This record gives sequence, structure tokens and C-alpha cells, in this order.
Amino acid sequence: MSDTADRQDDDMWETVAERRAAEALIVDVDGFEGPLDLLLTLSRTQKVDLRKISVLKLAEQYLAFVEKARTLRIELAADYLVMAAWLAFLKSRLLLPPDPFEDGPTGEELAAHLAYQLERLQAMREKAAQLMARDRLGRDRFQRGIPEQIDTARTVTYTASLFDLMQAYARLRTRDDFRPFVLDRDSIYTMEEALDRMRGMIGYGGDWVDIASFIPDGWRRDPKKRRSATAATFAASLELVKAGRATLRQSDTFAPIQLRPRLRDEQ
Amino acid sequence: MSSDPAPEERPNERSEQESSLFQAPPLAEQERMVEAMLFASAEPLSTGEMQDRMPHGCDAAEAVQLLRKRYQGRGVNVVRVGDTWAIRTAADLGFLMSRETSETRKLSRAAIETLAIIAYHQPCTRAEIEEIRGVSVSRGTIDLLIELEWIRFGRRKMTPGRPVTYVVTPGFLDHFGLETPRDLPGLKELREAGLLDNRPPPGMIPGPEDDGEDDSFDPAPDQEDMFGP
Amino acid sequence: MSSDPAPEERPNERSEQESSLFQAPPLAEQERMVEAMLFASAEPLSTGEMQDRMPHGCDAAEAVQLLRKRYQGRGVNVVRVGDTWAIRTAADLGFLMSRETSETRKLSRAAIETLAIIAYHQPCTRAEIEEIRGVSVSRGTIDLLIELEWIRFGRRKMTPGRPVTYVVTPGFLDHFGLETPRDLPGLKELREAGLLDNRPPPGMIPGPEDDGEDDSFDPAPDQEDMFGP
Repeated sequence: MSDTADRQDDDMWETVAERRAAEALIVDVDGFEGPLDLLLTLSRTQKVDLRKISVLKLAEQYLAFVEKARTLRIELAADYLVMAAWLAFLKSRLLLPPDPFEDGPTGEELAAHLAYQLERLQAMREKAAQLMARDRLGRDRFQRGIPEQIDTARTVTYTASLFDLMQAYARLRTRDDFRPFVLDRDSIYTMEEALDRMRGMIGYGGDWVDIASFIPDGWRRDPKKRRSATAATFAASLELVKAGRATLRQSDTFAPIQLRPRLRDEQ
Repeated sequence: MSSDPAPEERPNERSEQESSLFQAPPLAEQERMVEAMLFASAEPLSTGEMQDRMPHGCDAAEAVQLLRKRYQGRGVNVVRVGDTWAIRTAADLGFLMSRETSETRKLSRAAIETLAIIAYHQPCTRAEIEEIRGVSVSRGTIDLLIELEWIRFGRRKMTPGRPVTYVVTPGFLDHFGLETPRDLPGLKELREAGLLDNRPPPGMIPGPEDDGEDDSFDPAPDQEDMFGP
Repeated sequence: MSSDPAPEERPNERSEQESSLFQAPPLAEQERMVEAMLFASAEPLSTGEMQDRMPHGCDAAEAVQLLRKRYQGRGVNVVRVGDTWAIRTAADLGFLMSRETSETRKLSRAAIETLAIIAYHQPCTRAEIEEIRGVSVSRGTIDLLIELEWIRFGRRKMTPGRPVTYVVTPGFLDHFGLETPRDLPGLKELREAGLLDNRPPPGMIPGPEDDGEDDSFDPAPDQEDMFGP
């Protein structure tokens, strides 16, 4: 700590008024926007061009500030303490002769960068103030008070080509063609149809009946139809037997197949 | 100038204003003031209102007259609105106040299908369209096609309820580059064009007119009627 | 003609427009049109937007220059805002408009400084703002500036983490009466003093991507573009 800094500190605490002012500075630490802001404020006490600032002196001022804040038990945000540690390191670098074997930036380089940061922050503050002092819209310059409505006439042009039209029609027709596939059943008598018919006819009990008699009238002449109906009726007969509703018999090979409904108590 | 709420913000203007307290600004300057006020105001201003805002000794009415003359024949004019004044777009330039945006949109699937059905089956009722499409046809779809002038109402059908029919218009033919609706390609051509690439079962190839509809569904006679030579 | 969907809607204008297809209106008339459009709009307009609304063959850019000259020294002026144009009242007449002033929100020091840093360093990342101010930037500060439409997101920087950048908007230029970002006060001096460099702290070896100077996101062309000599 140099003598000048000590004396300055002593001076700072000389009068009650000054002391209050200094306390206010410290207590108002929240008013500073971070260590850089505080450093910039402190640098003003040097009253020199920021480019000619004594970074060493500034570091001492900052460290003294932090020290005072501690004695007053003021909570300092971590970044203030980080800055303090860094400035203490910088101070040692600046005070000690450079170690030729040590790598890294010299104290002067570090100090120059800090001075640069302060100068840059100061410049931005000035520019911000200049910007805000310009003739601003809505304060000094005004836009049209009654802007006219620009109505947007939106014209939508619908396009469709002949190809689109044909494709749409083809899609519809193709969909028709591919409805759930159903076979051409003109001459097909299904087992389900035969079953329905036979269930309705056989009832319970009764005599032996040729299953051919269950074939519906329209299905006897056309050979194609007769074949289909015969097969379906036979298959349906087997189903009825399987369900326990009928008994089948055939006296001889190729003899008529006879069906007799089963009695209820036979089940 | 107690009407100035923030004199400390613009000290120079303040002093200028004060120095002009006993000497009104030149008329040209007053005209500038009126111009700025009329431009920025959210509503028309009376000369009284303007004069209240202007430095002492100004004559807003005179300045307005000057300004009005200056804007004669310009793109905007100083116009009188009752007892007040405003700047308005010159009447002949009103067309600039509308922005035309044109947007090209593809016709919706519902619309193009409906149009296709009408084209192939005209005159065609809504029920028939719905039967072929398998879904109901919205009012908006029909309206859009009518608005586009691609379809119009045809004669009513002589069936119960006498439903309206739709037919395509000459505008439709024009748009799609057809001379008559008969130029619409049939299913055979559609298939050859690869549009019906799924092969339907044999014996199930209905042509456009071959779907078991009644006679009135046959486009040919009516088309003759509508677009005939 | 078949491509015109609704020629019958505005037959007069249409034919006017067509008749002028090969003959643009006289320049004085074009000036009137630009005048009407700029007066009517509260927001700046690009010459492109104006030309789109003008008859075929017009040169909005030339007409704007004429109009600008005409309004020099008047109560309202034609001002350039980036790539757009607007009419604004002359700054010296602001005192007349006290009634139009709306209560402007008092900006925090952090917001004002952040805005200045973005304006002078754009495109600028949050880390760069924090580096310059020496404190972290709160989310709210950035949000407020975006809400005021003074800054917006720029391109991401091609550095690790691909941080977003911020740039100022045309609204910023309009508000602060700047024609282009190049007109920021003292920009040249700051650059010459090296205060706009991205100077890394000593001991940090700037890698190729350290300060966004890589090819795919070279800020230099942008700045050249915006602030160029």
C-alpha cells in the first residue's frame, strides 16, 4: 500500500460529512452495476484521461473500498470479491519485477486491458446518453396522427388444371371400382344362405328328408347353379350335424343323402 | 408557455420561444407549425386549438390558408372538416390506399371433385354429387364454384322435390381449354393417361355415362342444348 | 385475360392501368402518389412497396428523391429509415406536439446501455454485452428492447454454442432519427480508437472461432454493409 493511498484513505474519513458520503457510496453498492462500474466511478477521482489512468492506483482504491465494505459488514456480491482477488493479483504483478521464466501476460498487459475495458464501457455510456438525447420519435418528431387505413384487397386466384379435374374424376371412379371386393355371385349359393334356409325348414324332429329337397326352386335347372346349391346345402347339412341339430345318412354310395332333424331330448 | 411540459429537456427551444413572445414568428414559420400539427394530430384541429399551441402572436387561420394553397394539387390536401382542418389524401389517389395482394391457391379436393362430377354428369343435382363422392357437399364448395363462374344453376329436375341442377359454364370450358364438355376425356383416356392405373375387375369399367343413372343424367343432350353450335 | 380472375371488379382502374402499361405517369404525378402514400402511412414504406401500388412503369425511388427535396425545411420532412421512407415532423417543432406525446416508459440504465452496445457492436451476443458492461444482462432487459421493437435476433454466431446475436431494427433507426446504422454518432471515432474491436483479454489465445470471425459467420461483411465507409 503506498503512502499516498493511505493518506487519501485517512483523508476520506476525516470529517463526519465525508465519512457519511463514503458510507453512502459503500452502502449503495447495489447502485453500482458490478465491479467494472465501480472501478469506472473510482477512476473518476483520478481526473485524467482513461487512457492515462493509473491502474495500480485504481486497484488500490478498489481494494480499499472492498476492505471498508468488509469492516462495515456489508455483504458484497461474489463478483466484487472475484474482482478484488484479481486486482490484488494484478497489483502484485505490477509491483514485482517481471519473472522472465513465467508464461502468460505481463502486469502491464493486464493493466492495459483493464484500462481498455473501462474506456470501452465509458464510451458506450456516452453513446447511450447521446442516443437518448437525439430527436426521438414520439417526443420530438412525430408520425402521422391519422394514418389512413390501407385496405388489402386480396384476390385469390384458384387454379385447377384439366389434369387436376381428370385426376379427381378418375379418383372417384376408381374408388367406385374398388369398393370392398365382392365376387360376381350370380350363380353362387353360399353355405350361409343354405344354412339360413335349412334352419327355417327343419324345425325339431321329423322324418328323413333328401337334402336335395332343400335346394331352392331357382337353383335346380341351371347346372352351374345346381352344383353350387348342392354343394352349399351339403356343407350346410354337415354344419347342422356338427351343431347337433340333425343326423345324416346315406344308404349307398351316390345314393341320396338324407337328413333328419334331431329331437330336442336327443341332445 | 406553461403548456410546454418539459421545458428543461430542450432549453434552447425554450429560450427561442421566449424571445418570440413579443414578436410572432414569420408567417412561413407559422405555416410550418400548422403543417406539423395537422400532420401529427390524431384528429382534425380547429385554428383555435392550433393557435393555443403556437407562440404568442401567431395567426393560425392565416397560416392554414397558406398551407391549404400550398397543398393544392398535391398528393394530399388540407381540407376543412366542419370547423376543423385536416390533411387528407387527394381524392384521385384513393386507389393507392388499397394494397392488392393476389394469391394463387389450389382448388380444394372437395371442390375439384365436385367440379369434376358436375362436368362429367351435368346437369347434376347436389344429391347426385353426394352419391358419387360418398360424402355430403358443403354449401361453401358449391358457392365457391359458382363464384369462380365455373358452374351455374341448370334447369330443375323433374323428379320429386324438383331439385336444382348444376351445369358447367362457358367460363369453365375456357379455363380448362375445352370446346365442349364432351371434350372431357372418358375413362378410357383417363386410363391410358395412367390416371386409372388400378385395373378394376373385368366387366366393371363404367364409362362416364355408363353408371346406370337415368336418362336425365346423360350429359349429351343437355350439353348440346347449352353450348351447342 | 383468362388469367385475370376478376377483371370486372374494377373495370376503370384496370383499363387505366392497362392504358398506362406502356406510358408511365409523369414524374410530377408519381411524386404526388408517393406523397399520398407516405402521408397516409404511420410506418415507413420501402420504394418497392410503393411501386407495387403505383401504376406500371413508375419509379418510386426517383419520386421519393423529388419529394424529399420538396419537403426540405418544411414542417414535415421526408426521412430515410434504413431501406424505407417516412414523413416525420421536423424536430424543432416538437414543442407544438406536447399533446401527442404519450407517456414513454423510463428506460433503465441497463436497458439504455445494452441498446447502445448492440447498436454499436451489432451483431452482438449476450456474452459480448456482458463482457462490455461487466455484469450479467437480465432477461427482462433484452425482452424490453425486443418488445419496443428496437432490437431483434440476428443470425447465430458460428462459435461454440452457436449463440444468438442481436441487431437493431428499422424501428430503432426511426425512433432515433437515424438514416442507417452508419449514422450512429461517433461510430467512426470509436472504431478508429479500437473501442469496437472484440479484444480478448491478454493471455487468451484467440482461436479461429474465438470471436466469430470464421467464414460462415463473418461479422465484417455485415458491418461493412451496414456501417461501411
